[in-house]
Amino acid sequence: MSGATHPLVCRDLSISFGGVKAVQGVSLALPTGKVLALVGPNGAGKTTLFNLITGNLRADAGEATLDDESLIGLKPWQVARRGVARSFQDLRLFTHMTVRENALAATERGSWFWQTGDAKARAARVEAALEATGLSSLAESRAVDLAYAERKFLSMARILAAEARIWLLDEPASGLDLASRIRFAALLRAATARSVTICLIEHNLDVVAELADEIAFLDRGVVLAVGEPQAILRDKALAAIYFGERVA
Amino acid sequence: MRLSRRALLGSAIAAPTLARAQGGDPYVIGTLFPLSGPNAEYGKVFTEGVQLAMQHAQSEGMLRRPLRLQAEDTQALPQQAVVGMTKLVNVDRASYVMVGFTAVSKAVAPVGDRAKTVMVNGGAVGPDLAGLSPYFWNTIPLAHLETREMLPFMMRRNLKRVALVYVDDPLGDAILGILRNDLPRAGGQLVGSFSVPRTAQQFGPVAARIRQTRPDTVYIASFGAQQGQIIKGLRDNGVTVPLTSYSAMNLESIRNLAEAEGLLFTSQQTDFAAGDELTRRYAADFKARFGSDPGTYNTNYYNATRLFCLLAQKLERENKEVNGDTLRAALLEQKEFDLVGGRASFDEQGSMTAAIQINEVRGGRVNTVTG
Amino acid sequence: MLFLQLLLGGLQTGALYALTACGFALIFGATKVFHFAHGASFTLAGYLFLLMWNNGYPAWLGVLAAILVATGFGVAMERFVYRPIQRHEGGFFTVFVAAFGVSLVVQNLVGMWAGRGFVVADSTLSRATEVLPEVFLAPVFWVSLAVAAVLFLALGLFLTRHPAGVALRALAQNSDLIRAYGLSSHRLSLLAFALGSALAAPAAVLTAITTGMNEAVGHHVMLISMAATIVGGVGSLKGAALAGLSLGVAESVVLNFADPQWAEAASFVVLFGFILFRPSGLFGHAVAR
Amino acid sequence: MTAYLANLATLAAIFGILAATLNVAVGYAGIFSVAHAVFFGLGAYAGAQLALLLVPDALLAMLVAALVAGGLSLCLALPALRVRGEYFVAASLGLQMMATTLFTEAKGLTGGMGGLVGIPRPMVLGFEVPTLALALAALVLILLATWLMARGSFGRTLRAIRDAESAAEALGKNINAAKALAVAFACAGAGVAGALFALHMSFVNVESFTLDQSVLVMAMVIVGGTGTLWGPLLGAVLLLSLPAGLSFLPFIPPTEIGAVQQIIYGAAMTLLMIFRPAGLLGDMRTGRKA
Repeated sequence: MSGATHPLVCRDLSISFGGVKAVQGVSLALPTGKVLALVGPNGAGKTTLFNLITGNLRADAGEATLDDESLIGLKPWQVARRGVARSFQDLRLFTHMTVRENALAATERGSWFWQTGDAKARAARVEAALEATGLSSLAESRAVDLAYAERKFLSMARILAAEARIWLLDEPASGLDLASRIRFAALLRAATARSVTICLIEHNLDVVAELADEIAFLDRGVVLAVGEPQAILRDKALAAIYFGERVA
Repeated sequence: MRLSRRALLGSAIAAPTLARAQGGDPYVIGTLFPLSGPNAEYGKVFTEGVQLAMQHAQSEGMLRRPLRLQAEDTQALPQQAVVGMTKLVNVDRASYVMVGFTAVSKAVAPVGDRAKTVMVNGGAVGPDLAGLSPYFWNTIPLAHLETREMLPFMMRRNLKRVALVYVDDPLGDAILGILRNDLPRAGGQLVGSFSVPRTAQQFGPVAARIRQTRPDTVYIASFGAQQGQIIKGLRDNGVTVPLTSYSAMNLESIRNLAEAEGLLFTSQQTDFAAGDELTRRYAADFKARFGSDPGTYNTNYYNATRLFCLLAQKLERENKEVNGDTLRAALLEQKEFDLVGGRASFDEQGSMTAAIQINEVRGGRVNTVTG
Repeated sequence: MLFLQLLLGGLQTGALYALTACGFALIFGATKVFHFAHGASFTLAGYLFLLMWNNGYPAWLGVLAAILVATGFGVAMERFVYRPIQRHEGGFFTVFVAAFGVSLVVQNLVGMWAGRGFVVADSTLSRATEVLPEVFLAPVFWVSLAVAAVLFLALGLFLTRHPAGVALRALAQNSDLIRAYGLSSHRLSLLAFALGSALAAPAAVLTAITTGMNEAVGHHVMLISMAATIVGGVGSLKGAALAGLSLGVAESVVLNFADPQWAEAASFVVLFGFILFRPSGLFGHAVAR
Repeated sequence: MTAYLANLATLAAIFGILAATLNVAVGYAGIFSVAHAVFFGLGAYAGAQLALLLVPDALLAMLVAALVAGGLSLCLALPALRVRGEYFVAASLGLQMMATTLFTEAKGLTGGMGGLVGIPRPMVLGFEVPTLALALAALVLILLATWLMARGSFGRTLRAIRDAESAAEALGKNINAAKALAVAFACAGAGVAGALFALHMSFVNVESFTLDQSVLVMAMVIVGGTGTLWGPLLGAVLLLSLPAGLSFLPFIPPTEIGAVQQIIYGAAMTLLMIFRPAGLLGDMRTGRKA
């Protein structure tokens, strides 16, 4: 489970907050060019797992590697520069900047007064990202003035413009209407076709069934099962946990 | 400009008709005092002296041209002072500017020097104020001279062990130097020195440190609202020995402070009761106009203003223009003037020397002590 | 003995700091308004007390008037300054500048009306006597400690027993929650301002008796209250009170080791150190990123 | 009159630089510092000492002042990287109070309360030049730099950090570096203003570098409008000329002038904030941060 077939691998990742084991011994591997869905009830540790990978939290134990290189101890921006992009459940857009500036900011990584590299190529990437997310006509609107679905797509446009190989998406499709969901699915398909590796957290099982190539089921910080979507979704025991009918 | 000047004249000093009767553009007397902020009490005191001197000059008809007071607020801060000074020099064309406070004086001195405008200090007493510019004069003996005069008195009263509470500015430094060097020679001893920030409010802890040094007297070298707080802080916290200080204590808020009873401080000599005609009239009119006995600062700025009137009168008689150079020449020519408190003499730098007296606060009044 | 004297003196100052700091922390915790004009409440209360005292009114009436004016000022600030600004979605520093402007106005009005310079209520309460060899204590020491203790006890009871007090504490922790329960956060804000400002009044009265007032005194009070709120941990009244007490003690005890010119800086070194190394304060939750 | 206006204009330009550079920290990077006067002071002392001890060359003085202030800006950057919001305000306040004490006590470098006197008039390449020209030139350059920065990628990075720090970091932006750089730029600019101030006034002491001065500069930025190019400059001109203009009012008795001016000044600030909370030039829609 490593190297060429699985660029991002977690091994025995654990963290606890004040005695509560939020994530314990999680091992997962993201297959190249596939969509892995993280499923589980609230508080299962899905977002915490993202935070461990991206360096927002420091694992108590275990490892996360990208192309066999450890990510542990790296700062979030260092992880990002290695090609891992993420979205947030609450989006965290650059609210007072325009749509174009939001995407443009995603292409600029230098912290110095100016950027190195090809400015034209960056601008082209921004236009392509806006085109793909259907935001071209809104390019000069401020993020704060967008409608809900448009904001979600702007969050995706930033990730597109960032040109990452690994996408970690936190509930990217929640609250989208059917038409938007179809556009969203197309966006992911196009990405996986370019060998982008995706991991998404999703509550809507229809969306999961439609998009995921593989499902990992988390509960109380533990991976209970990993496998084909149909197998996991049909598992009665897992369904009981998911819908809150816990067995002691 | 002309219109507003007329309006100003009317409100500040005299009726416009009087102004016209005396004829010509007024001489503008500028003041750069703190009129707001923690040192504003001084601004009020300084201005009263100026106002009374102008009133006397007008009623005596000393000058052919009328006088106008132009007050600028400095908050005792250098930057505001420079703004005010450039306004006085360039907009109001002030003939004579009165300043107070060390930092203000130092900041405006270059401006006045360039414009050849006479600046007179009657309030700040740092030793670094002598010789700032040929146009910078002092009508107050600089404080280190006051402290030196205090030493023999302390020895006579058997106040030999002295503790010093001071604000760490050039004045405080100079007083510290004198107590360190001259006090042992006079037969005393500096048993402790405590520098306090200008903004300090709590003096209980300092009092505890002072008690440890077992002094015979505590010398206070601060100014403004803080002085009262120091006195109260020391008295409340078990410091019972006599307190000594310099002329900055001559404020109403100190006189009225119960804890200040018995405070000893130096100031330049003025005998309001037994003095000459000028001094007696001053004391009487001051009481009539402002409802209280005049203090040192009132007098210093009265004298500073009076000095201008005397110099300008002399120049008018000689049919000379009144400007910085002629004023300076007139000052150096005469050197001795009849001012409130007696005859005052000025040295080459324009600093006034006067006899020092020692005062004591008793029952809300300042009394001169002898011996 | 010097140390003991400094410690006791520091406790007296610290008790007053604790009261104003706690008022500031209460307002900040419940409304998230950084009430920079808190010092102005203090100034107004102190001067009104002085005015009444010097005109021969009984002390209790002066204290009552001081509490009323502080409370009234706090409520007026909430109602006429902070709320309109927040309605316009003004940011943190908009509030800051507005409050700064009000402080300037109050300071100068007080200066015009009450005279500029040092004023103090003359009373024997502040006169210290030697209680132990080399240790001087004034009756006001016991008064300060008692007043602080009684007020903190009362405040504690109010915040834990009275429904409005409980709601205030809840508001400090989660303002959305309160709105969800349909409680009026506006009325709670007013309550927080009234209570917080009232807490400054006893401290102002005691200061007027001991160290005295000048019209710029609010500045210092404000700085100390803010420092104590941060050091104590935002949202924790206990923390603010304890930190206020500690700042008072630190300011005094530092004289055992250093010269007085460093006393004020010492408080701010403590503040700076806390922010760098323990930004959550004594009792706060983690705020570092 | 012209000399008076020139003096005011010079001060306005100097404070314009202060406000414009503080705006880089406040308006773009969201770093609310009330310690700007510390770096103003560092620059002033550095420039003054250079002019007193070596040469009164204005360009060199400004350069040294910028280096000293920018270098020591780490004192401010350190807490800025650790904490945010009110916490940082308190930290900068602590820094300001400590610096005031240090400026008073380090008499060898600063002259303490007595200050440094007799700072020579500024020269450029051996010719004496008016400080107004120097200050205006510096102001134009700094405004130009701010403008270029604001519309370039660095400004975008800062605004991104201000709006959503964690998202900016997740997109690969080294937030600490960007913030430190913004702080260094702002403080170096304050240093330049300080050097100009020292050369203009010929006298500096600690009383020009206190918390009140920091608050005044902050008020200039807020009143003019944070995050705008011209706002801070407008704020500086307004807040400097308001008290100066009030001193022309003829009807105030001399001893009350100060108080009345301060009351008008304070009330104007409060009313402005109530009715234009985003500042005079600020976008009313962008009041509160998300």
